[in-house]
Amino acid sequence: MNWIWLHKFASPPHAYRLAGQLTPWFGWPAFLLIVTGLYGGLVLAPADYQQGDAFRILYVHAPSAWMSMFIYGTMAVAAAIGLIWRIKLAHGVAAASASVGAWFTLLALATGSIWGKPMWGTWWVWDARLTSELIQLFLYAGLIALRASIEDRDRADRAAAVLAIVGVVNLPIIHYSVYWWNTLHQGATITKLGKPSITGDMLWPLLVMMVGFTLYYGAVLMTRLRAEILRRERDASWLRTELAV
Amino acid sequence: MQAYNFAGLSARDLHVWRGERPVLRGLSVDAAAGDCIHVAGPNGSGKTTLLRVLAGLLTPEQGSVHWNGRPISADREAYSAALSYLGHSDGLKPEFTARENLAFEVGLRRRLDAPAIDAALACVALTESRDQPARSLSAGQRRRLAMARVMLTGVPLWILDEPFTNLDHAGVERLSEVIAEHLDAGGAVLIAAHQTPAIPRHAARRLEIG
Amino acid sequence: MQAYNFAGLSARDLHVWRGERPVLRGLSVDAAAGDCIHVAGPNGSGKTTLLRVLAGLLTPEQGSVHWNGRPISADREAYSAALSYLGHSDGLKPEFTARENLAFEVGLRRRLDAPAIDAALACVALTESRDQPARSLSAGQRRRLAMARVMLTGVPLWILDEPFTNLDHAGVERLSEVIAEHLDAGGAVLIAAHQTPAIPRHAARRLEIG
Amino acid sequence: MDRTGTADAIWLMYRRDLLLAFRHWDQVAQPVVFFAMVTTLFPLALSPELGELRQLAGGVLWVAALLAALLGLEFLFRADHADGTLEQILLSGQPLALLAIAKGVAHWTICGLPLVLVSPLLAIGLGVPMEALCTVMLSLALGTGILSALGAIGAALTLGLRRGSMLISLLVLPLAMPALIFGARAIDMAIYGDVARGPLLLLAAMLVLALTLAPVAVAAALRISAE
Amino acid sequence: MDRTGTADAIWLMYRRDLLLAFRHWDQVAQPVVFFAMVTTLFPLALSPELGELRQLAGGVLWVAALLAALLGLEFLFRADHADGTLEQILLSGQPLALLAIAKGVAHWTICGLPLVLVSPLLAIGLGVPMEALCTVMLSLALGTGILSALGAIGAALTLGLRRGSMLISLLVLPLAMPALIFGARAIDMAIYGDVARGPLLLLAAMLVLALTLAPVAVAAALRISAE
Ligand code: HEM
Ligand SMILES: Nc1ncnc2c1ncn2[C@@H]1O[C@H](COP(=O)(O)OP(=O)(O)OP(=O)(O)O)[C@@H](O)[C@H]1O
Ligand SMILES: Nc1ncnc2c1ncn2[C@@H]1O[C@H](COP(=O)(O)OP(=O)(O)OP(=O)(O)O)[C@@H](O)[C@H]1O
Ligand SMILES: [Mg+2]
Ligand SMILES: [Mg+2]
Repeated sequence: MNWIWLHKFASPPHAYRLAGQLTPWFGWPAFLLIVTGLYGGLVLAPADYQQGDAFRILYVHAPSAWMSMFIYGTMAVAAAIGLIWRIKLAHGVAAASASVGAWFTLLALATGSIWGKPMWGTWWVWDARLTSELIQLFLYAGLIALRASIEDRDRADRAAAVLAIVGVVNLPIIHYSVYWWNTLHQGATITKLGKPSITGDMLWPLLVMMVGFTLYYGAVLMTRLRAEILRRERDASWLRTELAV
Repeated sequence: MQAYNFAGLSARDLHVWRGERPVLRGLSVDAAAGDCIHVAGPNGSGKTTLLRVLAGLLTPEQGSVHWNGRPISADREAYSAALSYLGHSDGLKPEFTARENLAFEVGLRRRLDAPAIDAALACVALTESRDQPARSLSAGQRRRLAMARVMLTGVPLWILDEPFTNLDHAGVERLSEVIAEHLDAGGAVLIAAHQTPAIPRHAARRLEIG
Repeated sequence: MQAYNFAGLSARDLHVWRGERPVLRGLSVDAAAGDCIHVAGPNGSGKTTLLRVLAGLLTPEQGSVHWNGRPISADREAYSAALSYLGHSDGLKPEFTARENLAFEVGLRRRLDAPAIDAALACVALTESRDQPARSLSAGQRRRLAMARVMLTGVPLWILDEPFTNLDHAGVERLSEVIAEHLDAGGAVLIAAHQTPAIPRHAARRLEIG
Repeated sequence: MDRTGTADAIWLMYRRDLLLAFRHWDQVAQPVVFFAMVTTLFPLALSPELGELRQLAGGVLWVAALLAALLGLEFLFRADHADGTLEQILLSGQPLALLAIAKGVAHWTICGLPLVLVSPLLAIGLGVPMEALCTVMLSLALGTGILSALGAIGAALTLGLRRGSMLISLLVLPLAMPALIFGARAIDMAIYGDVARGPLLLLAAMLVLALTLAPVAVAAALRISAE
Repeated sequence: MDRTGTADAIWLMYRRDLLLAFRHWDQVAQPVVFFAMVTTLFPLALSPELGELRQLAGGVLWVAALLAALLGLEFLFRADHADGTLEQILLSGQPLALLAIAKGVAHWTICGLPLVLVSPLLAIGLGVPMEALCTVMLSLALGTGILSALGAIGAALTLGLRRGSMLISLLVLPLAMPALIFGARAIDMAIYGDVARGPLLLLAAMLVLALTLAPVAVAAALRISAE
């Protein structure tokens, strides 16, 4: 049943217009939220009692780290839909997500290690969460590399889809094993120190930032989608009428 | 000679894109028992593409391929088991001898014994180089070996992409005769070729594309 | 059209063994300016082997190949620079486009500019797929591209192993015409083929082996 | 004419790949030699300041095995793809997932098993005590199995692409890291005399999971790559 | 019609190989990512303590770089061999040894140089102090150069064999051992604050030697493999 609805929704002309209409509805709120979030985080929120202002990078770090996982999930689901019901649009979503996700992961890593310098006195420690974030970056890298290595777009889509699904099955295993590994060598203590005990007026900018980032992702997705549709529907008749306007 | 019974192959309104450009747009084919279809067309017109779609190696953007009335996607295994495909590449293991190549590749599909293999090799005149690794066979000898594989599978539907390439006169005649016998037995054959194949006792139906 | 001047190719009493068995035993060939030699013989008779020996890719157990009176082993580079070889395999980079394939492979031998390349591509009717990676070209299109490479090198001696494979009628005629022009210009051509090539204005001398 | 039973087909495919491998018997030795080299290489590169190797044994053995197994992977399907026999296999009318298992197992027999068999020697070379050797072998046996399964997916996906081996590593290494962690850990525990049941059980669980999921993924990937 | 000058031919060959590599930008990134992954494997397999890792840093970095460089090697000639372009190159009438150099240098630009450039990041990850970073880069620069030269020989010899990548490793690794030892040593010394002139000079000497001998050997090997 539901996939009939899916097909209808995913009919290129419909999706193209919808994406076009939605873009601003994602874009502007994302912009506003991120601005307020940053303002709240960098200016309004009180300095952390033990970390001083260093902790403020959390407002970029945590949301991007969170996005890195959220996007991988979305991508895997989209890939599965595309693979099973042969809906190219879903592949479009997956394709668009991969690079965005990779960038957020990179951002989490970068901000994290910038944070680590004052906190732990070194740019990098093999803390469980950091390590699993790093492995996640590798997963993204693999996906992007695979996609880019295959010329035929259709094949690239489906190959990447298989990989994304395999990856999402493994993700929990990876996270679990890394934590287990880290707690074995009492390295975990590191993360204990310096985690700010988040109070209310520290928390709301964080949440605002998270919502902002998510919306931003939505906006990017929509624009990337339209590009994908344009590329895939090349000489479709509806496009000619659509673009003639 | 065994007689096959099958309703036949029918492809409806196939659309296939390769890269940025449409190769097949709305093409239809039908092949019943005893049919020999000659797929003709200039270089790059889409013969190989069509044959690969019919063999189920390539899924068309649009359109459907039916075997005995059922879409081939419904039961890939059953369909594959009913056809034998010979592409531009011979599909031989360079390290294996002629005999081993047949033993393994045909063995996957049906039980067969050494005599059957040697008979097939004799039929394509490869008897004296049957224990030579395929790597060291000449282009034409390799093509003959690939053809022997098709013969041995004993399936109703043959899909041959330029099977006469690299064959000498004797080879061409031998192959035509083999195809004729397959048709006599009630099999169906699709042949992509630039010259009209001269099949004894049978007239090839010409399918012009591009 | 440039005129070549060269004394010619002459191979004396070639003996070549492949594996356990002799393929060429005491064979001799001579090719002077304007000669078109058709190497004929059944599958596995040794055509490819002979051509590879003449191209200097294979060293015979016995016998010698002379170019302009000097043994080719004396100065490999000079000899290689004077010949162009087309084997069973097309020798194209799958990931390079048609244009790039020519630019690099021919570029190694002589200076040439984009117009020259496009002209050659137009000559083999590949103009509209000239920016397509060779991998995605059809079998015949690949053969045409390989042929364009031979044309562009502008060397006196062409050694072609079944150049007409996979070509459609138009392609065969085009190629024959190209060969004819090369002969007019005083070049020499050796062709291995199963059908006698119909070269306009020139009679191919038949060399039967095996 | 009677069709070949699925069981026979699987067995045939297995024999075929083994035969192909032994045609170049030297190649069968390669993963082992590579394994041995990396293991011996590593101590050479270490600074003399370091205490005894023993603490590193687990990690070194596993990293070496991981890489040795990875290098072999590319050849799981590539040759078949290049010479067109893969198409014939796809069209053989046998269930592809099962044939994939056959090929995977064959690959393990060629690349994985030998590693397991020589590992005790190298382990001793790294100063691993006798009583830990069977844990070493067990953890590597499970690990190489997981690798062959995961690797098969990578190999099938990267079929016919340039730089296959490199790309495969990129796809497979992240997925294989859990196995690495537990495997190396199991050896460490054994070296320090504890019972390594926990990690080993986890490895076994991963292997089961991989064996159930991989064939389907591989079959799908092969169909995609053959287009 | 004027023949291409040797210099032009070399330059063209160099550009050709670069273009082939950059045809997919990601493939240039692959050795780097592989390098990064292998480096991550060790902490996972050994221990997350930076203190302990620091002692291993030199060895780990070098082994990882060695393997990354090796993996790329296979593609130096194999693709050309497979699609028949190698024959065309042999017949191009240009001095083969020089073309070989061009290909070797191109390979280093693609596989070696990026490793050198990212090595500081990974070194930091392994707890290498800032002031040792330039030694790290220098030793790896020399090392990857040596590897490309040695590797080219291996690649040419193993041309057309299945399992090329693995066989190459087996041929090249022993030859590369000295480089590995001195390179890793240099890094260790730098980590402990000494000046690493000695090992570095030795590395430089090895590089010069390799660069003079390799091209001839490669040319010979290529002719053999092409028959
Ligand atoms: C390369 C360095 C780092 C990486 C890759 C990293 C990774 C992550 C990840 C994946 C998350 C999301 C966790 C979740 O959503 O449950 C996160 C959140 C967080 N990280 Fe980091 N981190 C790094 C460095 C740091 C440092 C140095 C600190 C502070 C000393 C820190 C403190 C936090 C906090 C407070 C959060 C949000 C609250 C929470 O989820 O616990 N991180 N980081
Ligand atoms: N390495 C080898 N070992 C044994 N026999 C070989 C080897 N290489 C080639 N041969 C044999 O040498 C003979 C000549 O091969 P060649 O390719 O020259 O034939 P050909 O005339 O080109 O045939 P075709 O018309 O099919 O291309 C063949 O019979 C082949 O089986
Ligand atoms: N991946 C691709 N990208 C772009 N074009 C492609 C791709 N694959 C095939 N083509 C084009 O599809 C067309 C059909 O190719 P196909 O091999 O079916 O032709 P063909 O009829 O078999 O030609 P030939 O007679 O030479 O074998 C060709 O023009 C080819 O250039
Ligand atoms: Mg074709
Ligand atoms: Mg021949």
